Amino acid sequence: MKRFDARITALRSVATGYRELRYEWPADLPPPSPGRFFTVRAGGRYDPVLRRPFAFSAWSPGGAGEPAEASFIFQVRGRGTRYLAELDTGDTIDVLGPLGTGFGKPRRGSRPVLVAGGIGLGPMLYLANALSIDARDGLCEAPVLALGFRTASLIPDVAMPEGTVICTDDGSAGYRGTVTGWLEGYDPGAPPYLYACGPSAMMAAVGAMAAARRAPYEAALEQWMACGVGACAGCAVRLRTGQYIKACVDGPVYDGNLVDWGAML
Amino acid sequence: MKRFDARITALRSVATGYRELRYEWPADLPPPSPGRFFTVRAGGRYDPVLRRPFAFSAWSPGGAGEPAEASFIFQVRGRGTRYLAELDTGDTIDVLGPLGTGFGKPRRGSRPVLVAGGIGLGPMLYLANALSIDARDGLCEAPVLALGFRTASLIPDVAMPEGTVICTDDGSAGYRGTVTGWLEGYDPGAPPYLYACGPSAMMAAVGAMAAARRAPYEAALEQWMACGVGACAGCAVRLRTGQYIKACVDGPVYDGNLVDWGAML
Amino acid sequence: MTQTDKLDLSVQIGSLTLPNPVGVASGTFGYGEEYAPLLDVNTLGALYTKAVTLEPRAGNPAPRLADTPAGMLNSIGLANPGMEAFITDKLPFLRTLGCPVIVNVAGSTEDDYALVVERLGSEDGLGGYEINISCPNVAHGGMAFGTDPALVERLVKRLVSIRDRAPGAASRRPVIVKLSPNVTDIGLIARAAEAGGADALSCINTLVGMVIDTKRKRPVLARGTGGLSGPAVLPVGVAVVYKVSRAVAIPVIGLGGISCADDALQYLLAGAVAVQVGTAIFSRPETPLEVLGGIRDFMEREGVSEVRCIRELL
Amino acid sequence: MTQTDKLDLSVQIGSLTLPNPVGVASGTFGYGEEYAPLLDVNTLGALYTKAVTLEPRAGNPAPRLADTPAGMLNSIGLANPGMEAFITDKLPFLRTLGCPVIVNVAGSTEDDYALVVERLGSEDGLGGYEINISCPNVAHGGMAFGTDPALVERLVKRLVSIRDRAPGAASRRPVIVKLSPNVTDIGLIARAAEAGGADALSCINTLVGMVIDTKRKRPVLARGTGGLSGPAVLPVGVAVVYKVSRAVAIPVIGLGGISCADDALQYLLAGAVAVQVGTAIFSRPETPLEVLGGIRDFMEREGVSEVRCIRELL
Ligand SMILES: Cc1cc2nc3c(=O)[nH]c(=O)nc-3n(C[C@H](O)[C@H](O)[C@H](O)COP(=O)(O)OP(=O)(O)OC[C@H]3O[C@@H](n4cnc5c(N)ncnc54)[C@H](O)[C@@H]3O)c2cc1C
Ligand SMILES: Cc1cc2nc3c(=O)[nH]c(=O)nc-3n(C[C@H](O)[C@H](O)[C@H](O)COP(=O)(O)OP(=O)(O)OC[C@H]3O[C@@H](n4cnc5c(N)ncnc54)[C@H](O)[C@@H]3O)c2cc1C
Ligand SMILES: Cc1cc2nc3c(=O)[nH]c(=O)nc-3n(C[C@H](O)[C@H](O)[C@H](O)COP(=O)(O)O)c2cc1C
Ligand SMILES: Cc1cc2nc3c(=O)[nH]c(=O)nc-3n(C[C@H](O)[C@H](O)[C@H](O)COP(=O)(O)O)c2cc1C
Ligand code: FES
Ligand code: FES
Repeated sequence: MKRFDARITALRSVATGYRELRYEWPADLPPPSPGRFFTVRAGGRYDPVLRRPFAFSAWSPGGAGEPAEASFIFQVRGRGTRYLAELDTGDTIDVLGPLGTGFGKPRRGSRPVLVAGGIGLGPMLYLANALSIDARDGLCEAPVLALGFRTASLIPDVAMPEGTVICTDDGSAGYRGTVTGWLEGYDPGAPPYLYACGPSAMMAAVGAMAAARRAPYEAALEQWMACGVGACAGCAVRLRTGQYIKACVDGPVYDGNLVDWGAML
Repeated sequence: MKRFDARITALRSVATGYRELRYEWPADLPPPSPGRFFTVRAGGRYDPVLRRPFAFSAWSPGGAGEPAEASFIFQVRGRGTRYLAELDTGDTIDVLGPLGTGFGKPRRGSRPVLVAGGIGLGPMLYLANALSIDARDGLCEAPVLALGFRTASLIPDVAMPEGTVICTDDGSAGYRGTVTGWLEGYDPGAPPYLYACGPSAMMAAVGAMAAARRAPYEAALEQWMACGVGACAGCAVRLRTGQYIKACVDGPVYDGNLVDWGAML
Repeated sequence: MTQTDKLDLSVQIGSLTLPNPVGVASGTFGYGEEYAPLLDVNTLGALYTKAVTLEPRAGNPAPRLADTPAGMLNSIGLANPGMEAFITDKLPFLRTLGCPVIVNVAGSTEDDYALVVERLGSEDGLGGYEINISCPNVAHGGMAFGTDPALVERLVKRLVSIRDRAPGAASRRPVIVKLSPNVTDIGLIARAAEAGGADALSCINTLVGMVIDTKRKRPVLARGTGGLSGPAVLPVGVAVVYKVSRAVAIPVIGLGGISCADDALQYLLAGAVAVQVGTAIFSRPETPLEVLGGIRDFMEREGVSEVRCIRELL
Repeated sequence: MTQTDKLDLSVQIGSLTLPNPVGVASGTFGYGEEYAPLLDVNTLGALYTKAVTLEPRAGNPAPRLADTPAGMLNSIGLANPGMEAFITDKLPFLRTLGCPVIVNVAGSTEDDYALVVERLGSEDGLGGYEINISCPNVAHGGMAFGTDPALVERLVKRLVSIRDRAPGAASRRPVIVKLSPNVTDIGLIARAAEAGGADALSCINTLVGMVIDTKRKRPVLARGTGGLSGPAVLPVGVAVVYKVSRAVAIPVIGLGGISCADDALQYLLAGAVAVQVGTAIFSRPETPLEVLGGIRDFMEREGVSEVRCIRELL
């Protein structure tokens, strides 16, 4: 973990309202694993005060004189992300990371089923790519990545791993319906190991299915954060046990079967 | 008076820490006279809250399809001016103006003596250029513009009217000493009509001389402003009479012989 | 979906109907003339004048303004031409306006307030009084009145009874009491004003603040402290309005830090019936009209046809 | 010009000497371990821990954070592992630090506070207590204590006498009382704490604020209101310190909105002997060290060789 000023190496639009930003990764930091995140100062000296958290969507080692690069995909929502969207290649961003606890490995022989919607795209892409390698190495079955969109024009222009399932609410591409609708009818052919990141309603629906099928479920949650390092207790998430744990260090990935989805909605 | 978004047509460094910025002037506004000013939003949505005031340093009518242009010269001081200094040609600035009451005309037959230091440069240049035309038309004697600098490297790279006197504290260019020191020994050869804009100490010294010589004295003052249009009473300046008048509408140019220089320092 | 032309934007403050909920705050809009070239004053929901006192006041020494993070300090000190000059020099223009004009009244003693309300009672062209018991920038009166419930109730009672005795329509002008956030329990003060007969409350006036110039090693403001306003105080104002609108039955007018429609909607959801835009006018004079436009959009989007029903959405 | 190595940055708080005036504020720096990878905790003037209460507290429901203009709201609700877990799990690390550690103590009743101070009196490795009578985010205790002078005096007197009876050096640990700005006259509360025997005061805790999510039409914070901190409150804190440091003879520690050396210098000029950096650490963890560097630069520039003399420049 480190705070550093990172040079932006690429910033491009990948879909309506979505950008991919790549920046130089310091040589003395280890690569971030899928599900981990960083925070960035997204504005001037004062405003906003809170750093904005984003999950990694890719990491490349560089080499041959080229620096390593980290990437993330973000949706332009409010002033912080608007600020980021207006930066240029060569500008610097103030990064604090890598933070948090990422995704765990699926059980041997199980089928990783990755479900993403909206801003969950980035971390799920990163995880799907990592698990494809694990599958090649025989550590799990080939992962399936299911992505949900309102309509075809929102499908991002990014490389997707083989076997990605696209769902659109209006049927303009791929499966017609929600990604959870698709999941309902899907036969994984092996014990499923569920991963999800996206809107709370989607996460909760996947949670219900996981509970019904008694499947392991790792859920990456979005929660307001202040420090990002476990110092402020601002990002607390309530578990079914009534206990609060910190999204920034214990998360952002949780055992979805322990999350109190009712309290999240 | 109008609030408008103006396109920047030129922004360049004219001396260490000084910039000249030119922007498009709306066709439906009259040209601003010397000594008048405008305010600009110098930052994001919130911060700073107060618009920054600047005096015009030039105005050109444009024509042949070219828009009219207004100019100002500013010193980079704090966050507002730093923000302005980082803009580019083609960016827009949010301008409110023209505001305030500018300089009066010198008495017929008198010699306009213009004294400027620091950020007083812009309005005095503009006034000197205007009075040179008046002098050609026989309305007054040829104006003398005296500019004071700490050292030669601070002399701005701008066109100066004929007869401009340069003073440097260290003697690295022109007269060695302060502009008020120069003024002390200067024989105008006609009844002087004094104008000044710059640091308070300089303005007060010129005030003392004006009083001693019973010369008319128009002084342009710097005063914090909020509304710029006379609505808030935030910019009040205390006259010798004990009365407060508003720098933004009654000023920023005052009868220097009425200003309570003691209260200004 | 609701049609724009069907929206009911009117707001009731005692017997006064405001055409829409967006007014301009006292002290930030002078007496209306100054900003008239920059926005159509007639389209405002209400114009709250700079404070009027019995005697003319020069105000505090300069500097009177300072910048703060997302805010500003002022120590104007109720500079104003005094009641009589207000009537002769300012009121004629104000009478020509199409929007309700509410006079902000201040004083050093109870009698000061009483004499101003009494005298203005015989002038027409005014929509109501906003009693400023919350100015942090004067040595006597001002905020001192606003921190003691017993004083507040007594003062308001007296002003209400003077208002009641005024001739004609002036006897029905609402008395709005403007509260200071610089108190331990604003609910107490609010209830005191209500008990005194206030028709409405305005919350909030400025917070006490100071900026020190570390180069000159002295406070930026000649008077030391000043009143903090602007976006920085928005969450303070919203919390106060949420609390006060639940403590009293009379309408609450919300202000403090409003710079866009979303800010105003926070106040309306918190329980305000109307809002005022102050400091933001300095940054961007068109703010009040933009705020009003954004409130309309919200009402259409949410299918709320009466602005007074916005608070029920929370 | 003064030489950096000749600068005396030390600050006296009762019997405790802080190596320099820049501490980190309670609640923004956990118990020290969390930020240790990001800045050298040993170089801090003091570390004020997150509040410690008698029993463990889970804190308030989420969301607990909201963004505001140049500030933020929190409603953590004193979430902490409780006194015993603090001693077993947090104190060992804190004891390894080269900087004084001041425990922020909170409670719902006077007994709560008393039991914590009593128990901690038998533990070494602590520099002092900061008594939090000003948290706006809990239903009982917290701010309620901080608004009544008689309660404040009684509570402080009791804690001071418990401290006095502690074994060894613990009997000389300073009792610092942390005040709330959410009061009508903070001078009264400050004098009550002084009368109770406080060794120093910390000003300010957060202001009460609220943000409403206009899309979801409910407050952003689950608990409704929260505590406002960050640059937005800087001028409020400076005004409070200016006032309080003139109302009492004991040292005042200034905080609220400090994000750079200039902000800290405003507090020191206003009369504070030391400062704390809070929210700004979230934006930029190195802020405390940058602030300290800037204070050194100022002292050299101004030819002030002792940090405690900065206030005399005003
Ligand atoms: C661990 C984690 C990983 C994330 N990864 C991604 C990602 O890969 N791509 C992506 O587009 N978004 C991601 N987000 C969400 C992203 O942080 C917000 O969209 C962003 O902060 C919005 O900022 P804004 O200023 O543009 O919007 P605002 O209008 O200020 O806020 C919009 C919404 O964003 C959320 N938000 C804002 N600030 C924070 C904060 N400090 N902490 C938590 N939530 C906040 C809130 O829900 C808020 O209502 C992630 C969030 C978390 C907690
Ligand atoms: C009528 C008038 C004309 C001016 N003309 C020029 C000019 O032609 N060129 C030029 O360089 N400067 C001019 N100034 C000064 C200019 O406004 C300040 O230098 C500028 O506002 C500094 O802003 P900042 O944010 O960079 O600095 P900050 O660090 O925020 O402020 C630095 C200093 O600038 C002054 N200042 C800042 N904001 C205001 C404000 N709203 N009103 C008045 N003073 C303020 C204060 O004295 C402050 O201490 C003029 C000022 C006035 C009142
Ligand atoms: C320059 C200035 C002058 C003010 N004068 C008055 C006044 O005369 N009477 C009054 O009741 N409030 C006065 N106020 C307070 C405002 O009306 C308002 O309550 C406060 O500024 C908070 O709103 P804002 O953040 O939108 O400005 C003044 C505020 C400013 C900034
Ligand atoms: C997330 C958070 C948690 C806090 N927790 C405490 C606390 O436990 N005890 C306390 O006395 N103050 C607490 N505070 C208040 C700060 O210590 C400080 O008084 C306040 O934030 C103002 O300073 P700042 O603007 O520099 O943050 C907390 C503040 C924040 C932002
Ligand atoms: S964000 Fe501070 S503890 Fe998680
Ligand atoms: S700046 Fe408002 S009256 Fe001059």
